[in-house]
Amino acid sequence: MTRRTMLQGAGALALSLSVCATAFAADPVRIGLAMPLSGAAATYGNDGRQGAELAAEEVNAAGGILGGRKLELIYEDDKGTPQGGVAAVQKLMTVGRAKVITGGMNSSVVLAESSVTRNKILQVNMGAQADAITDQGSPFLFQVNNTVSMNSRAFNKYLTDVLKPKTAAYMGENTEFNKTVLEHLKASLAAAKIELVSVSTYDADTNDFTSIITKVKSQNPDLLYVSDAYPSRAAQLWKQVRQLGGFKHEAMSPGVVTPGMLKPAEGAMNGVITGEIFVASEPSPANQAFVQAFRKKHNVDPNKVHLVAYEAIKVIAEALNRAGTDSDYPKIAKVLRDNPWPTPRGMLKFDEKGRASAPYFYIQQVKDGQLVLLTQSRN
Amino acid sequence: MHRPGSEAVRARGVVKRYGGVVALAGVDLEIGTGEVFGIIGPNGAGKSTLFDVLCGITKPTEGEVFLFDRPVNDVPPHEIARQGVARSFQRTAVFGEATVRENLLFGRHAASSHSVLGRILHSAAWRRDRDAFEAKAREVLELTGLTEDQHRPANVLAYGVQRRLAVGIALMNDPRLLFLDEPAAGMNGKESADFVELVRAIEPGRTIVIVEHDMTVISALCRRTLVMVDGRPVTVGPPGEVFRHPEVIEAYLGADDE
Amino acid sequence: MSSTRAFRINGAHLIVAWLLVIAAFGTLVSNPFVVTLAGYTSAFALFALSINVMLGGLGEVPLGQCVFFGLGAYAAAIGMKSFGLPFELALLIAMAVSVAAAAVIGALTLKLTGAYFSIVSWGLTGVVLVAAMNLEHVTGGPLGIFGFPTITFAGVDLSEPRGYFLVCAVLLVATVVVLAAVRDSRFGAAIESVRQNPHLARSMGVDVFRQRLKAFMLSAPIAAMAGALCIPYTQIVTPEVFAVSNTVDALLMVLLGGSRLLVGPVIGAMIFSIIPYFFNMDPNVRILIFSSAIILIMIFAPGGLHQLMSAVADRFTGGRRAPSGI
Amino acid sequence: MDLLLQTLVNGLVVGSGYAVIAVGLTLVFGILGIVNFAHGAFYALGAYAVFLALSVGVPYLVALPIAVAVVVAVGFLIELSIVRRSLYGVGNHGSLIVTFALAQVLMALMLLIAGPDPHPVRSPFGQSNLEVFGLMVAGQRVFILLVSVAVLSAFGLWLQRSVRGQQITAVAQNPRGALYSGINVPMIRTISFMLGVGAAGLAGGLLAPITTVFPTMGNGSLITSFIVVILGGMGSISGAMLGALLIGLANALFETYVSVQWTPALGWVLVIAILLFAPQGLRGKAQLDRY
Repeated sequence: MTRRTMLQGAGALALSLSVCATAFAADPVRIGLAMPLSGAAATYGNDGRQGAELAAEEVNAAGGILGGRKLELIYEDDKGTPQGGVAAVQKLMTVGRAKVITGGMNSSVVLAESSVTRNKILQVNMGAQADAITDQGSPFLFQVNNTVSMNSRAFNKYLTDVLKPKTAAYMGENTEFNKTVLEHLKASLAAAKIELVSVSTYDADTNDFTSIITKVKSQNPDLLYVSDAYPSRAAQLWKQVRQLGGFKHEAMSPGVVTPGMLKPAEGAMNGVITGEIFVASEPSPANQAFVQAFRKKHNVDPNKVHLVAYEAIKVIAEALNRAGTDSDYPKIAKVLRDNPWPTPRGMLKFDEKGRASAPYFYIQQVKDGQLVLLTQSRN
Repeated sequence: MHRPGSEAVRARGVVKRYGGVVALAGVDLEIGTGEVFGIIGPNGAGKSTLFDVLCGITKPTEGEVFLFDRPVNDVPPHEIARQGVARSFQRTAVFGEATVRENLLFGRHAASSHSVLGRILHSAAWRRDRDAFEAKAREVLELTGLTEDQHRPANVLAYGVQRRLAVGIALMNDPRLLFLDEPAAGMNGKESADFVELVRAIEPGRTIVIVEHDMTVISALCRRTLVMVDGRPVTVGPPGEVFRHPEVIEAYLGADDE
Repeated sequence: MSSTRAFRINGAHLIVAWLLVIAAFGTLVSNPFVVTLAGYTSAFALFALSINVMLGGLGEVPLGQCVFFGLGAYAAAIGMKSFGLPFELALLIAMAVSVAAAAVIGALTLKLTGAYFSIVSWGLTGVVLVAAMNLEHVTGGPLGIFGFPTITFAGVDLSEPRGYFLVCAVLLVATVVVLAAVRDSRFGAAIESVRQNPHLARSMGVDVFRQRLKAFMLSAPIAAMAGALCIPYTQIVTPEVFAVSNTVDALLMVLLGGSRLLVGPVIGAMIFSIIPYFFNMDPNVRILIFSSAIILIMIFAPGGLHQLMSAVADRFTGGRRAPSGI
Repeated sequence: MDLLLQTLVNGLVVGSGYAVIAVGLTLVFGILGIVNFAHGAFYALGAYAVFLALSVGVPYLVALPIAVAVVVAVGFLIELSIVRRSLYGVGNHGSLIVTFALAQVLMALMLLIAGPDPHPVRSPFGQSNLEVFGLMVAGQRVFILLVSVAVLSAFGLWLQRSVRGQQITAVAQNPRGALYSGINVPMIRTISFMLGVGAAGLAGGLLAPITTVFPTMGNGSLITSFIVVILGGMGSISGAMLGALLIGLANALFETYVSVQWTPALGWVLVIAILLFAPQGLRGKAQLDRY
């Protein structure tokens, strides 16, 4: 081996190393989003996509993560069914070569997906709220949105301590989300010695509530508590409540009232009290930065689904960056649990079950078609 | 003449009403075992209704029908078939989509006894049924002259050939009593002649009842025939005699205007 | 029995050929997503086969077949979760439960035919879906039943893609063999005669109602097995298993493959699952294209692919081929 | 306010909405023998047409007839291109699958054009209520009641009185007989299909202000209309109207006095009972052949 060939060898070696390094550096971090993009829940998937894309653009504009690697979002339609969710996640993990799985708007779909990702890949559940998801305690599973229980405890406290109705009635769609809401409502009302005079659960296809509302009115409760996460049906329900004269106090389960619900309600929801972990009008600089950025892109205020999608992508990016890896999931999970994460809502902390607890809980009331802040409580 | 007391078919005071319409107004009839018996009458005389009642497809409003001295009024049609009574219909005569051979296989169905499991394990019962079917099929194909057509779908066969296949299906279970509903309808001279040959060939040891318009077929095959007019039995007797009966002439040719 | 001798030769060959294909696919294909999807497709092909027992066999459209699919899933899930039974036993119980249910439902609905039978059986899925949502202590309500221990079948771990695919595929082939035998048996001949000409069949001694009921009770356990075999894939059983959309998907598989061919539904299942896997455009556009294709098929080849293939084959062989084929 | 009286009124008003949807299905199913699974999609098409017309400033009372015209035109094109070629004389599963696929195509198109989010449709009667001796009925619902009664009775009369109407009834009873007596059966079938889907479009337009407009809104109404048509008896317009009012009342009473969550199953239990014990339904022809 003459000196010259060795030099050439070394040069070639150095060159290939750097090429490989840049290749490594240039290789985008692929994040897989499994969301409902067709069928009845497509509106949620649509919102999730907008929130996630905004966050990814911001991260990439700031130079990407792990030494300049850009984020790349790949989507799969979970069709709103457990089978669809499992197929979407498996496709993202293998064919899509995603490093992280996120998305998730429906609890039973995320539950099915969590069995596929358990101990295999980091999964950050954006929107689904059923407690059962995080109760399983799978190590790489995190949830950005409040669980149903967290929201209900904070909201029910306001109802029993501030509103103090003598009697109450419940109306809600027959889903697992509402089942937990009803359980918490019954517990809070019983503790405050408030009588729950009637409970009506209706199915997804119901679009005429006049006879249910008529029956509830005949028991003239002080408070009507409605739990329905589906915008068009909820708007229509409140229209019919208005047509039949309304109730003294009216409340809507926390975390579901969105502009997409207020607009079709055409003012029928005025006076309704609800709660939320996020309010577009919240003055803090972090929140306003997010709201302005979103309004610039879509000229409309962001809703809670946009928020949790945006936060999920931002938290994933920063966690991977701080852990310095996109595949050592035990390390990433530890980093996620040990550190608070800056988000438009303030600093998010994940508990040992992977649940993020929102720093603030806002009580709001609908006034001429807009959500107005009543009070704000620290969690 | 037939041996008394051993009738294949006996009808007592059979009446059939559809709502207000009286299709059969009191029919009493005996057909001896081994006899070839004809039923004739102008359109709307109740021949087909009588055919359906006698072979047990429809139940009479009043009266009683006995096949081989056993009452069949409240016996379901498929049960009657299993007692050796076969029928071939005018309209829905064959299984159109299936081949001739498969048509015969369906005919054989009632007699075979193997189970599905038998089929998988080629059990003795299945093999016995299969060989019995092969033998019977060959015999019937020969009889009805359909041997070379056996793999062709039934719906491509000429009308006359389909009628012969219909009789072939009925023969697969060696019926003791065979009902034929207007078998020669729509056949040309040669086809109906062949058909008469076929019936003659299968006649021994069997009772055959034929409802028919074609007088040549009736007189060629039947020793006795019943004439029906407006739902009433008018006369029974050898074909030659019944044609001279005044009411029969009037029914067929219309009243002679004086 | 016409093609008896021929069947024994080419039948045995075909079974061996299918098993070889399965073994090869199971070992050679490495991508776990494709292998698991193939397993789920085999399970769903079983459901399509059960529908074809009614559609190809009796000429009836069993929109309510997903009642047995769901019953199988729930019975197996409850068997495993609340009674701690092994999957094999839970599967058998699920199939037995579905046969009993078929006897009752069949006795009620099989008196009807055509559109009425389809709509009443569709109605049943509506009633059963509402029951599954509301009987929470039994069915776990809207969230359903989840959190199963690791599911194994004859020692094979079903959460592992290769194992899941092999078990589902072998059960599929076994079912095809049984159905082939049924079709050639006395019972199969009776069913075919009832489908083609119930009036004539009755006059030949076939108890038409009983044969329809037996066919219905044969199709139920196959659907129940399909339902139970989907549990290792989804790891959760929700009321949506009773949704009529499951039946419609399986019906599309049958129509794609051709209802007159015994393995038509299996071919249709492969096409139905594999095509979307390659196209990953906007899901709504995919639904648009897929549904339009179905319309075109129903206009130009109502017999599905089978009709197209045999039309092409006829053009080559001059049309002397007997239509029967495994 | 007397609960029972208000429940009955609610039932009747909702029933009238069902009537308009169901009569469309009766026409297509009863007369053409097509199991039309796309009926819900035409209902949604009517609602979307009204929504799109409103969004370009056309007032509701003008948008409604336009919507019906649009749906009738789409019905004409579909009958000509797809239905005529594949569905007449084909076994049941043919019409089942083709119409189901057609429903998916229409819904996917609506979703791609108008997006997945639900849209409100402003009713010309706003949130006004009609207070009639203590009973409350929303303005829009009264409008639905009036329009459905007017349209259905006009249609019933037209069917009996006009030549075209009698031809439709003739084709319904005996297509072959009608053909031999010189009726242009294909043209009558096209008209029947257009009328059937037009009725669905009208129902969509009428109910849109109450249900808001979203891509899969047709599914719920499809199930309801099948229940009503079977209950009322196949092919009978008056039967469909009677069945619709019956279902409206039964649902309202059951929901108020028995249990809300089991109500969706009520419709189907009634249908199964009817088909098993009174197959011709309330007024339809006994078309069933039974074993």
